[in-house]
Amino acid sequence: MSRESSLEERALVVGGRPLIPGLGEVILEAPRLARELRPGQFLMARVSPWQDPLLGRPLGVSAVRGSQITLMVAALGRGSRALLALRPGAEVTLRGPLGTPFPPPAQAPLVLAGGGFGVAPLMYAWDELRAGRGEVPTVVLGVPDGSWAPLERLVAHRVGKHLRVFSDDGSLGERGTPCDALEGAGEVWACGPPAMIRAMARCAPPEMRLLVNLDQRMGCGYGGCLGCTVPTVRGPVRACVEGPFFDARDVDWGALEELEGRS
Amino acid sequence: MSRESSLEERALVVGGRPLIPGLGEVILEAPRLARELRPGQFLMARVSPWQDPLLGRPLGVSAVRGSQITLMVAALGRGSRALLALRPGAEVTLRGPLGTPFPPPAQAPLVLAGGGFGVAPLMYAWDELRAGRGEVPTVVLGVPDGSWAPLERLVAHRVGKHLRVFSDDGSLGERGTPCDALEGAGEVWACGPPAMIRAMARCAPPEMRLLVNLDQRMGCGYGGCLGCTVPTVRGPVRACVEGPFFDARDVDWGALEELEGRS
Amino acid sequence: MRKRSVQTRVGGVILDSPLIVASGVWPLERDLWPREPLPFVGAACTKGITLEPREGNPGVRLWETPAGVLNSVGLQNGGVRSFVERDLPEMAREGVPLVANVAPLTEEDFDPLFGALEAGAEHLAAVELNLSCPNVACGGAAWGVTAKGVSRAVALARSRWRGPLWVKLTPQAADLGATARAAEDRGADAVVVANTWLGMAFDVERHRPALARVVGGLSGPAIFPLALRCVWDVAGSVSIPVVGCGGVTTGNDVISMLLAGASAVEVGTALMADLGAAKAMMEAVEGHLERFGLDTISSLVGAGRRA
Amino acid sequence: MRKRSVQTRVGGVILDSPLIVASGVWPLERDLWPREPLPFVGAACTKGITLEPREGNPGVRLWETPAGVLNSVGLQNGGVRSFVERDLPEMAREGVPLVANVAPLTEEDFDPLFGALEAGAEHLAAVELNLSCPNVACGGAAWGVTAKGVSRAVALARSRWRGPLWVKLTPQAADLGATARAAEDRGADAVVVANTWLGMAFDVERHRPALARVVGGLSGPAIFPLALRCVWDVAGSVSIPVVGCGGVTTGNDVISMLLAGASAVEVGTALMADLGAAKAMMEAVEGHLERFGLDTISSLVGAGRRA
Ligand SMILES: Cc1cc2nc3c(=O)[nH]c(=O)nc-3n(C[C@H](O)[C@H](O)[C@H](O)COP(=O)(O)OP(=O)(O)OC[C@H]3O[C@@H](n4cnc5c(N)ncnc54)[C@H](O)[C@@H]3O)c2cc1C
Ligand SMILES: Cc1cc2nc3c(=O)[nH]c(=O)nc-3n(C[C@H](O)[C@H](O)[C@H](O)COP(=O)(O)OP(=O)(O)OC[C@H]3O[C@@H](n4cnc5c(N)ncnc54)[C@H](O)[C@@H]3O)c2cc1C
Ligand SMILES: Cc1cc2nc3c(=O)[nH]c(=O)nc-3n(C[C@H](O)[C@H](O)[C@H](O)COP(=O)(O)O)c2cc1C
Ligand SMILES: Cc1cc2nc3c(=O)[nH]c(=O)nc-3n(C[C@H](O)[C@H](O)[C@H](O)COP(=O)(O)O)c2cc1C
Ligand code: FES
Ligand code: FES
Repeated sequence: MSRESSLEERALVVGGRPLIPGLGEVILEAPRLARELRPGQFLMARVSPWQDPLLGRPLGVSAVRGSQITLMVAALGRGSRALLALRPGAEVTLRGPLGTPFPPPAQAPLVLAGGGFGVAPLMYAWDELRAGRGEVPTVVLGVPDGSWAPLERLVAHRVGKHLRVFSDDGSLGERGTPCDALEGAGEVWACGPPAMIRAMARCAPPEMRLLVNLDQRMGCGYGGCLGCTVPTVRGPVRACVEGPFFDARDVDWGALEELEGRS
Repeated sequence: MSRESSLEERALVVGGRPLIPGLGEVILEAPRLARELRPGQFLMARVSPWQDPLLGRPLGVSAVRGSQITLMVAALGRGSRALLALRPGAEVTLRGPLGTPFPPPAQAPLVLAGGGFGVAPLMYAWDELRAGRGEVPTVVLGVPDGSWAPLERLVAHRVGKHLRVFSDDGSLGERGTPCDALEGAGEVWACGPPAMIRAMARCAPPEMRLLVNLDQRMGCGYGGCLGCTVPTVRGPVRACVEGPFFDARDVDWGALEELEGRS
Repeated sequence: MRKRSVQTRVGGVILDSPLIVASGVWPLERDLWPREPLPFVGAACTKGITLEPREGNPGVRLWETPAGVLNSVGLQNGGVRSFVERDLPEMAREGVPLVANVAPLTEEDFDPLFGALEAGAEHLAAVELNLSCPNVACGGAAWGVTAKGVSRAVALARSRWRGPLWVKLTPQAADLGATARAAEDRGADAVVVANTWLGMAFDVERHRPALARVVGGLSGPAIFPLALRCVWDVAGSVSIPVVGCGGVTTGNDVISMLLAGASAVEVGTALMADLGAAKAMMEAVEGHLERFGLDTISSLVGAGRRA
Repeated sequence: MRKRSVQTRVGGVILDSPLIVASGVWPLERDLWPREPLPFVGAACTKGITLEPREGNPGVRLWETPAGVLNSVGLQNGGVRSFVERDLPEMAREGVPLVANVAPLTEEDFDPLFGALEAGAEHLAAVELNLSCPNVACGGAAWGVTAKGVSRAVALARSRWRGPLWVKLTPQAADLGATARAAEDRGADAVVVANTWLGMAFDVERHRPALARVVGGLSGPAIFPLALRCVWDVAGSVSIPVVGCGGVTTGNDVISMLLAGASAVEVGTALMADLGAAKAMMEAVEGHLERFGLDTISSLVGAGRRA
């Protein structure tokens, strides 16, 4: 049982590359995590050996290959920038696997809808779904514009013809957003920025099973600090244990909007 | 005037190597500092881009070659260990030049007496003295035992026949301490750990000019915080501005002993 | 571990290690407990338990600061009954001594809160009375800010709980020594010094305070020097054992707290950040004992106070 | 620099930048001033000046802590006469507005201290009254810990100094809002909130407190969340300008202090650690104004208080 084993692993940076300005991949040698992770779960990376920045940064996993895991990291602040600056040979402490894996798909056909680098954990899910069962889900990638082409190429390289791309201004793929790909889907797993997630929840028909990521600032990642809760119809629930993916029907969207400061 | 120019310089690690366990060299590309530094001065290196460790670490300079400066760093704590772990390409912020350069030697013959890695700033002084005037000072290196041979070889490589080596147990060079080399010297510049410095001050004859390093924890390095004062017969004086080398006759040795917690 | 050299004693409780998991960073569900720290801790405090279930605070609950964390979790918990019936028996199976951190919000809470705890007493090594929680009767100020509030709360708790009673003080007290003495006078078996420090942060992108309640509690290495000074002061003011708490992160921090007079330390944020911290701290403490030729950590307790 | 957009006004003084060099990190000798920060600061506070020369504290004076520094420098200075005659005229040549940080140790100090300062008044933009210094008459407690002490000190200073008077409060006050109001009532032109926080450290190799006086003042990024909360509280308690001080290190810190209600900030430890910090902070502040389409920083002052 993974819960009985250790939660922290020293990992070695073995590769990585920039994708577009402010976004890159980092490849880590982390045998235990590579073995134990399941799609939908995440990890936390502690970037400084000192006391600042203090906390680990929660990150999804975009691929697991043998004993190596790949992260797709956006340069948002100090921690993510430091992670992207690491060169092969550097060590990072990883905590994981954290969170609840994706459940088995229930209502075919399944669509995986990623907004920007939110596509990362969905690619990992796609790999495993394809390997595990016959049905191959469609991947939908939504991006602002053509400057994201390198990400599109990376995803296309992984999922081939199963990819549909939308851009806000039509300069890459079709003009539109991942919402435009909901039609005909029985079930959708969506991962992206809050605005996209809210839009998906708004346009998803009630009978569709829609799983969405609700990213929160995290302290412990293992359910101890109650710092990462999201409002659900059953009250506040931990994103790090019960999430990070939630059934959209369980989310208290009004309270979430307030939490995200857009009220 | 160096005071009118900037005090901080981004430097690039260009090389380095371990000498003995816990001691190594770091070579930095730092054109401005390389130009402005004078023997006896020091610099401060800030190792973390974050807020912890917060302060720069004061360090002597063991060589200046063109636009490059060499540090000799002992792994004492977090900052020094981090500095030794840097690989070529890494950036460090250096503050300097700090402190008062060695005065011109006044009473020949001059002996430079280094205890362990305290020999570092004296090697730099030796280079400049040899280049600048005819008289070549003797370098005295004191170490605990033969495990310090790699340091001895490094110094010998620089100063050749002008080196005398003492070890506490006689397993390297002569048995003894740098004190045993005072005889016949007109002037001595000594740099080493507090115990050695105190011993030198005790055994130096009163007519000898003895300059000693008095290392203190430092905050600013530029004379602002008064955190680094050492007790002198004229009251507390800043190690970072009036020092780091002091005429032994000016030092209030009793008060210093208390400061160093050995009272 | 389980070495005699690192055993300590806090207000009636013998601990196999001076490290105690501080309240608020450990899951109530035992199946979520990370394994790494367990061999190195002497006890674990639960998340703050209130009489009734509470949803906690809305909005962002955590905000990282330099070497610290601001939190505004707000006592989210399922209430004392669910704790005693559902969580506690399961937690007790782990064998780690458990300390129930309890937060009475009114004077009327004490009776039913401790009454319900009584049913789980067999599983509890001690109760830790959290005096940083808002005391509704005092207009929302914490019990712990005045000696009077502390006297009242400790007297109420003492009359209802026979077992070891630790009182967790708040550094927001106008006179911390006085609140510690008040706790001792009313029968506390130990004081925990202290809790988080009031701080705040702005979300500059929104031009608004980051936390919905504006202020939050600052924890983590940043506050260690402040907490150590509080322990130094309180250890000079009371004769019951003192447990140091606030920013303890390294072996040197543990040793410093002991030297200042603490008999044990609580560790919260350091574990959130690094589960390996407990092992690293205890290895450093044992190394220190060895280097100084000391048999037990008890010879360190208060040793830094003697000139 | 010297842009109107970043000008601010503090108690009768117009500053070209909201950054003020805090007392205690800048040399009194102008020839030692590092050049990097100067284009970016609106004023510089001197090291604390006392009536008579003082040698300061013995022993280790600085101790690094996580994201912070403990100091126990103890007001080493050459006395007010040497300051006014020797240092001040030279410092004034730089063109940076100067604020004299003064530390009266007894009631009797005020008269001669301000009398001597009068001679240098032409070079001083303001006087900053340091109320964290030990007040010998109060058994060594700082003036600033009680509203009464603050009233007395500010009244004494006000009666002797006509120019802008800033009062630097201590966070050790039992009720900071009350001390701020006391300063306002007695005629202070601005309050500086606040000074260092009492902390301590052990030298574990010696088993002794690291600082000879046991406690020292904690500064640096570690305390920023605590200082910000103090500014938030005080800005709600007084109507004179507030200067934020404590751990200000980044552009976001400056913006946060302004949002909380500060009209300017003092920066000490951040400059000790990184002379480039002043430039980085002001570039970030200007970038923020631009991004939010704001003309001047005055539109940020207190903006975070409006719901
Ligand atoms: C379950 C989960 C999975 C994630 N997966 C990925 C991923 O695969 N790739 C990736 O690049 N990012 C991912 N994130 C977001 C990532 O955790 C944050 O970008 C990161 O913590 C920012 O750290 P920083 O030090 O760079 O930024 P900071 O300096 O801490 O902050 C910079 C910015 O990041 C925002 N931020 C800080 N913490 C969080 C957080 N926990 N969640 C959201 N925003 C935050 C702040 O609002 C701020 O604007 C994930 C977050 C969660 C919760
Ligand atoms: C003018 C000057 C020149 C120096 N030159 C050199 C040099 O060329 N090479 C070199 O290796 N070291 C030199 N030092 C000492 C060096 O500054 C310290 O070893 C370093 O600051 C320790 O930092 P740290 O982060 O590794 O240790 P920390 O984690 O900060 O502390 C670890 C240990 O170092 C000691 N220490 C911390 N700061 C100082 C300090 N400022 N002075 C002395 N001891 C300290 C502590 O007592 C402790 O035992 C010099 C110091 C001064 C003042
Ligand atoms: C997320 C979080 C939740 C906390 N919840 C509680 C609590 O419920 N009861 C309590 O007494 N202390 C609580 N605390 C305070 C800690 O127990 C501890 O006193 C404080 O964080 C200082 O220690 P540290 O720096 O080691 O974390 C909490 C702290 C954090 C960070
Ligand atoms: C080394 C040092 C010396 C100081 N000396 C004084 C002083 O003489 N007078 C004073 O009012 N404050 C003094 N302070 C306090 C600072 O001015 C400032 O209030 C405090 O350090 C918090 O700000 P910071 O975190 O930006 O440093 C000193 C601080 C340090 C670090
Ligand atoms: S991050 Fe601590 S409970 Fe989720
Ligand atoms: S280190 Fe600041 S005065 Fe010397």
